[in-house]
Parts: sequence; structure tokens; C-alpha cells
Amino acid sequence: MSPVYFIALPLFAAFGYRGVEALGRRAVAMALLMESAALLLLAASFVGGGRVVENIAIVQPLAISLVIDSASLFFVMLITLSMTLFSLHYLFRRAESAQKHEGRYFVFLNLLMAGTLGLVLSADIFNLYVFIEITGISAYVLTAFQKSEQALEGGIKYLIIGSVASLFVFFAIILIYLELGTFNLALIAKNFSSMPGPIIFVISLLGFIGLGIKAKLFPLNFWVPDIYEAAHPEIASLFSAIMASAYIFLFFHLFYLFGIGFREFVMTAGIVTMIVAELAALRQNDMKRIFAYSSIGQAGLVIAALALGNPHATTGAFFLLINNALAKLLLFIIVSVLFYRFGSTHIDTLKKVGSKVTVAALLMAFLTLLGMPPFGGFVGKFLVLEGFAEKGAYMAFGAILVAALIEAGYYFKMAGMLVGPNRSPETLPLSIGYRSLFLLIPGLFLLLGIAFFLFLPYFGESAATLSDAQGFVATLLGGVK
Amino acid sequence: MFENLLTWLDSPQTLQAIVVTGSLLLFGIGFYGLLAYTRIIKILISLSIMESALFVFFLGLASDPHKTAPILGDLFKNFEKMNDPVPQAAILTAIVISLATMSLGISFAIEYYKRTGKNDIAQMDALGEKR
Amino acid sequence: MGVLDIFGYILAFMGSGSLIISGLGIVRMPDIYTRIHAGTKASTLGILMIIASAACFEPAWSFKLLLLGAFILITNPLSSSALALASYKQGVKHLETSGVDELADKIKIKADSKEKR
Amino acid sequence: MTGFITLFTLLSMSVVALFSLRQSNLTQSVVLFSGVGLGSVVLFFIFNAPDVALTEAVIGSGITAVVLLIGIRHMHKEPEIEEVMMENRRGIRRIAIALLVLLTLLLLGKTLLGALSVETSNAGQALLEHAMQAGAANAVTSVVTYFRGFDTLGEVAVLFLAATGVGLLLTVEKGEDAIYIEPNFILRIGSGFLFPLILLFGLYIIVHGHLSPGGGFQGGVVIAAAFLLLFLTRRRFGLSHKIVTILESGAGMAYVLLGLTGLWLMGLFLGNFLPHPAEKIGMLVSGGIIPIIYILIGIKVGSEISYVVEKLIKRSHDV
Repeated sequence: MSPVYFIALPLFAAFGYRGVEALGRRAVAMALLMESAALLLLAASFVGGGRVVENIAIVQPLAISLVIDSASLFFVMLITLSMTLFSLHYLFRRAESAQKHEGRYFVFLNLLMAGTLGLVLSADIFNLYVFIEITGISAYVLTAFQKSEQALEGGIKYLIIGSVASLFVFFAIILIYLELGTFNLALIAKNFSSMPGPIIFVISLLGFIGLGIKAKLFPLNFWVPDIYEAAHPEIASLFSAIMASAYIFLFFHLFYLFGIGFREFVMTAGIVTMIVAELAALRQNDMKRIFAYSSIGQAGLVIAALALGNPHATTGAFFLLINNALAKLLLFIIVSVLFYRFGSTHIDTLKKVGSKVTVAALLMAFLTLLGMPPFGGFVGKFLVLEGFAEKGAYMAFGAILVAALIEAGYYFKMAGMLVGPNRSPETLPLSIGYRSLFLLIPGLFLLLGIAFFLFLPYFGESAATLSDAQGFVATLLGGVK
Repeated sequence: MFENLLTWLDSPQTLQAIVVTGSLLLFGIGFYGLLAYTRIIKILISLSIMESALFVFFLGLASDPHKTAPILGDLFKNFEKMNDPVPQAAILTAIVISLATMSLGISFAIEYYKRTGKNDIAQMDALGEKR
Repeated sequence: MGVLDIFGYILAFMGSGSLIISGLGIVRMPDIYTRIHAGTKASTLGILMIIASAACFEPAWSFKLLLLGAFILITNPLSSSALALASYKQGVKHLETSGVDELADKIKIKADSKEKR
Repeated sequence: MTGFITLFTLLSMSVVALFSLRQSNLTQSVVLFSGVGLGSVVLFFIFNAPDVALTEAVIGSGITAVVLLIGIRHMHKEPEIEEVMMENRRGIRRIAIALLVLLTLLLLGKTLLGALSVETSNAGQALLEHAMQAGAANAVTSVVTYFRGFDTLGEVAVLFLAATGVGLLLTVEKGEDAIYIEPNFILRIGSGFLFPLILLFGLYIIVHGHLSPGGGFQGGVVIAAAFLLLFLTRRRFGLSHKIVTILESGAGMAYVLLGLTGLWLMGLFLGNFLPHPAEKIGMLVSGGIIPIIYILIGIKVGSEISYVVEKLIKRSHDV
């Protein structure tokens, strides 16, 4: 089975959305569920298969090609798994919370998935630009989907910032083509360093700004909390789980491939992102903004770990990626359920949460994000700290611990509200589906935490393939000179 | 005197300098517009000006005036003396994408105006931290 | 240099001449309505002449050029009349020196007749 | 001669762009902005890129200016005095921004001028040879639809997203909230005659996309311009949403299926499985799936942009 289906299937479904919409809301949710589950199985069929290159239309080296290696496969599975869990939530969501435009909602969800999968799979730099636009435009519209004043303002701001970011990326792509005359990633990687010095600096700077805005790096992520607040909580769950990871992969895929130098700068940017975001999260009293800042903080930690270049830290970063994506997905889904039930995402609504399952799910999510032992978060943080210790970056080591303390601050504040004395629990009728979903996702954390030795070899291999550029270039160019 | 000015202007070195300085100037004007003006339509126009500047920059440097357009006609049978079609295909795609972003931006602005009567970024205050 | 070619050069020369005149007219005329006169009439004539000269140089293309000429003969005056009416409705005043405004009375008459009905 | 024309056009484009930004009346600033677009059309023509010149003329400065003007007509609020004052009062801040931008430009220009290699590295040569045997007469079209067909599929998805987004955003609860259009009798009669001509011109561009400059995108937008003429002159004219949806979804799904048949038959997604002999390159039926792809794109873009223009003008209600 060829990896083209990852993009062809969602596109085909999106183009035919009127047919699916005519069958009603549950059919739309069911179609999304079957589609993402099918892609998850397709991804599973590639596990352990080494690097698969799929040329499109013509043969290398002129062709655009999709590449599945264990690094991109990890992200493909992360994206399709999060999409499957999201469509479960979308299926269980009660009818009265349905918006009017179900069919169009189906289109934007499909193309968000197709865009992020394209970002992870494509090995052609202009093709990446097109996929950045697809992901971008579906994200702008999803942010403004509710058409309220907040949502529209968020949509407009996101469109402008996203357009500026893709403009800088386009400028970098132009300079690359003018210098090397090709869009093929492997050819660019092979003679990237043969370009004159100042041009390399300009390309890396433009690329860093463009992708830095999208990957929410410290100086350029001022826009993120507003967008998360503007969007509906369930959309924010997709943004933090799917889009954040895809752009982090893209940033580091190109970072290692082109052998870009300023590694220390990216690491410090990641650490500073983490500290600033965690501090800002303390001050918030709207759940969406708290989780937005904490997702920026986690992204900062993962970026710092990946930029370190130590195998332990990178494997730990992969653990953290899957763990944080699922945790954020669960948190934002719970916030959207509370939003439907109580109509507000203020922190005090936590006091009204009645159902034990939701409380348990929230507590487990807090614990895994903090990195407590039985959960996957602990394994991830432990490996990352081990990596930093090996590299002797004690400053960063301390910063991670401080960030964990700050994180503990606001998570315990919220946990206090959940189980604290002055609560007035109201009924939160949850369908069986939701109860099973709110147990399934924490179960995955537990699985990651307890059976980590099962995943260690795969994540270790993914971490190795992410940073090995020569292997990528060799397989892609095959016999070509 | 006028004769050698024209030939000097046509030499590849000066042509490249003209294209780079001219398109960067246009890019700068768009960038200035983006930062200085806060009305949504002005910002969309500045974004589009920056994009046209990039297209002119890319095509100006990627095309060779002595070669012809990459279209086979009855007069042109071989491809040696033809320009590179790949940048043209890329810019064609980018122009259509800029149309998509522009029409989406405009409908955002219309809907926002119909709902709040504002069309200026500086007046937007629905988001952000509230005590 | 066949007769057709000479004829073509003359037509091309006259066509570009009238285009220059229309450009000059747009610059010289005081207000919008007189400028539209200059912009439309002279440029339509100029373009038609250039098309005719192209037909002289390449007789094979003459049918397509005929279609092109008909198309321009319709669109150019049409667009300038739409332009003039839109600017009139938006209240762009014309200078005294450039003629009498008959449209105002006609609109008044139409408005009165509407009240009567 | 090209050097002189390029210099002159670029300078005039910059001046027009600056004036377009400094206008406080939005309509004038949009009209000047489409002037900048026309300037880049001249430049693309000089750089021997007729396809890009046609696209920029039709899409870059044509339909984009129309979309902007319709948008401004919806927001007919003339800028209040204090708004214009506020915008002008920020003079000092604006000069600071201008200086900052000028500084970055000088830096960027100096590095680029110094380092950019003069001779244009021509990697498209390999693709041109490929086009010679396998593609169509218009090498740019064979690159857009066949060699880099995946980009175009993505681009069609981007346009589809924008059209669905506009449809979602510009829906009113019931009825419609159209902009006021001056009834113009002469235009009404003229457009009756012109509509079939422009429609024919659009179809011509689509069908001959692989022979002469043009193609699905440019032809589709010309068709949308023809429908725009009808929207402007006939208040009650409306597209039937059923037909638009069938055309749009049908063409999109057919495009993906065409790609998948390439995968199933040849093992290459979007591969050219139809016969495309080299000797028939100049003929109408040549280039295998290239003309078929551009016709599908033409149908899709034509129906989509007409729908977008109708929604922008009318903000009518549809689910």
C-alpha cells in the first residue's frame, strides 16, 4: 500500500463532503472515524519497514516524493491516532451541540489532517510550502468556525500571522532554488553547505523566522494564546495535538537535514519558551489560555531536547511528544464537554464537575504532564533529563526542574478545585462512549509509562533516523549521481 | 551616449542588480505597509504587494532574456534555448494560493465588520487576558 | 515589401498615433466626464487600427483578429459608460465649462412620474 | 532594452504601491493596488513567462481587485474623522518603521547582491527534455499538471478550502444581504451579448491550456468573470447551488480518482497512463492526461470562483 493514500483519501473525502453531509451528522462523524482509523492501520502496516520512498508522477530526481521512515512514521501514527480519538469525541458529542455546517466542518478537519500528514511525509520543499498553506488555511477557518466576535478576531489575526510566516518560508525557498536549482530535499541537503556563506545565513534566518512562528518558538509565539482562546476547545485540542507536533517535526527534519549551525540558540530559545510560558500560565484564569500556555511550554521543552542532539534526550522528546499530544487532546476535549454543559471555560467551572470519571481523567492527565512515575510523562522527562545531564548542560537541567515546579503550581491549583472542599458538583451526564473515551486515553498514558520498554526501541530508532541526514539523502537519491 | 547606456542596462550583471534592488524595494514597501497600517484591507493589500515583489524577484533572477518562453511552437522545436519552466509553475501555484488567502481574508473582514462594525486591527479587543 | 506590408505599417503608425492622442487627452481634460471621452473614443480607434495592421501582416490570423476587434468595439464603450454612470451616481460634479447636465432633469422627471403613479 | 523597461516598470510599481498604501479612501487604494499587479504582468511578459503573465493579469490583479472592491462595498462606512486622524497621528511611529524596514532592506540587498550567482542555474533543462518526449507543447503546463502534479492537487485543495471557507463565513440566517449595485441599462444589454463571448474565451483558455499559455486556473477565473458580469447587472440572477456543488465535487473527486488510476495502472500516483506520443505534441489531443487534468481543474475553479463571487456579492443563505 503506498503512502499516497495518507493524502489522497482525506482529499477525496473532503471533495465529496456534500454526499456525506446529506446522510446527517452521525454519518459525518462515523465517516471521519472510519477514515482516520483506516489511515492509522495503514500507518501500522509500515512499522519496521525501513525507509519507503514513493515517487509521484515521474521518476527521481525530478519527481516529488513522499518518504516514510521511522521518524516520520512516528508522527503519522501520532496524527492519525489523535484524529481517531477526536472523531470518537465528535461522534459521542450530543446532537444539540451540533453546529449548522457539519459538512464543511468535515472538510476542514479532513484537510487539516491531509495537510499535517503532507508536512510530515513530503520530501520536496515547494510541496512542503503548499502543505503549509493547506494546514494554515484549514486552521484559520477552524479557528473562526463559530463566527462569534472572539472567533472571527482570532481567525483574522491567525490568517495575517500565518501569511507572513509562509511568506518568509517562500522567500527562503526562492533563494534555495536560485542557488541550487532544485526543490528536491535530498539534492538540497547534499549541497546545502556548498552555497556561499551569506546566502546560507539569509536562508536559515528566513526559514527560522517562518517555521519558528509556526512551531511556536519563543520570540515568535506571541500569537498562540489568543488563537487558542478564540477557537472552540475541541479545535484547540487538534491544534495542540496534531499541528504543534507536525511543525516541530518539520522544523527539526529540515534543521538536521541542512545541518544548520546555530543549535545552541535553538536550545536556549526552547528553554526560554518553556520558562516564560509556564510563568504566564500561572496568571491565567481561563482554562483554554492555561492549556495554551502549557502546550507552548511543553513544545519548548521538546524543542530544547531535540536541539540538544543527545540520543537519550531525543528519545525522551519522542516519548514527551506522544504523551503531551494525547494529554492535551484529553484536556481540551474535557474542556469542550464542560463548555457545552456549563457554557464557560473559566477555571471555576472545575468546581462544578460532578462525574468521577472526568475527575479521574483530569487528574491522570495532570500527573502525566507533570511527569509523575507510573505515566509516560515520567519516562519522557527522565530520559530528557538524563540526556541533559550527559551533555553537562546543567543550566538547562535546572530550568526543566524549575519549569516542572511552576507547572505543578497551576496543576495543583486546578486539582484543588476538582477535589477541594467548597465544591457544588452538578450532574454531568456522560454517555457510555465518553466514559470509555475518558478511560481509554489515560490508559494510553499508563501503557506508555509501564510498558515503556516495548516502545523504547521504536522511539530510539525514530530518534536516530530523525537526525541521520546522510541516510535520508542516500536512500532518496538511490543510484542517482 | 544613449546607445551604450541601453547596452549597459542589458548586461546580465546590471539586470540582476535592477531586479534585486527593485523587487526588494517593493518588498520593503509592502513590509512597511504591513507594520504601519492597521486596517484589515490595507494589511491584505500590503501582504499581496510583498508577494508580487517575491514573484518578480524569483522570475527576474531565474529567467534569461536571451532565451524564449518554454512553449513549443512551429518556430521553436528544441528546448535548449528555452527558459526554465519550473519557477513559472511554482509562481503560478503561489499566485492562486494568494488569491485563496485574499478571498478568505476579505470574507473574514466582512463578517467581522457585519458583527462588530470595526475593520481595524487596533480596535480589536475581544481576546487577551481579562481580570 | 508587398503592398499589404506598407498598408500594415501605415495603419500601425496611425493607430499608435491615435493612442498617443488619447493618452494626451486624458492628461489634458479638466474633469472626469471629458476625460472618459478622450480615453474611450481615441483608444478604441487606435486599437482597431493596430488590429487591422496586424491582419495585414498576418492574413492567416484575420478571423481571430476580427473577433477581437468586435469584442473591443463592444467592451470599451460599455465599460466607460458604466464608469461615467457610476461616478455620476456617486455625485462627482462636472465643471461648468464642460457642458449641460441633462441627466439631472431626466431623473427629476422620472422621479415625479413615479410619485404620480 | 529589457533592462530599461524592467527598471522603469519596477520604479513605477514601487511609486504606485506607496501611493496605494497612503490613500485613506480604500477604493482608491485597491484600484492603485491592481495597478501594481498590472506592472508585474508587464515584467513577467518581459521575463518570457507568458503563462505567469496571464495568471497574474487574470488572478493576481483581476479577480483579487474585484474581491477587494466587493469587500469594501460591504463595509461602506467611510472612515470617521478620528479614525483617519488616528491613522495619521501615528506619523512618528510610521517614520521609525520606515527607517527600520529600509535598514533591513539595505542589509538584505547587500548580502544578496554580493552572493547571488549571476548565471541562472538551469535545472529545468532535465524537465524540458522530459517534456520533449512525454509532456505537452506548453512545457509549463506539463510541469504544472504532470511533473509536479502533486503541487497542483494541493493547490486545488487550497482553492477548495478558501471557497468552502467563504461559503461558511458569508452565510446569513435567511434571505440575503446583497451590496447595492447601480442599475445600468446599457451594461445590462451589453452584458447579455458579452456573456457568451467571455464564457467561450474562458473555455478556449482551458481547453488549449497544454498548447498555448493558459490553463484550468486562468480559464476558470475568466468564466467566473463572465458570471460576475451577470451578477452585476441582473439583481435576481443566482447560481443554482446544486449544479455548482455537483460540478465542484465531481471535478475534484474525478481529479483524485485520475491520480489513483495512475497509481493502480502505472504504480505512480498522477502518472500519465494515457498514450502521449512525442510526435503528436502540437495537436489538440496530445499529452495524455494533461489536457484532461486541466479541463477538470477548469470546471472546478470556474464553478468555485463564481460561487465565491456570488457569496461575496449576495451573502445569501445556504446550509
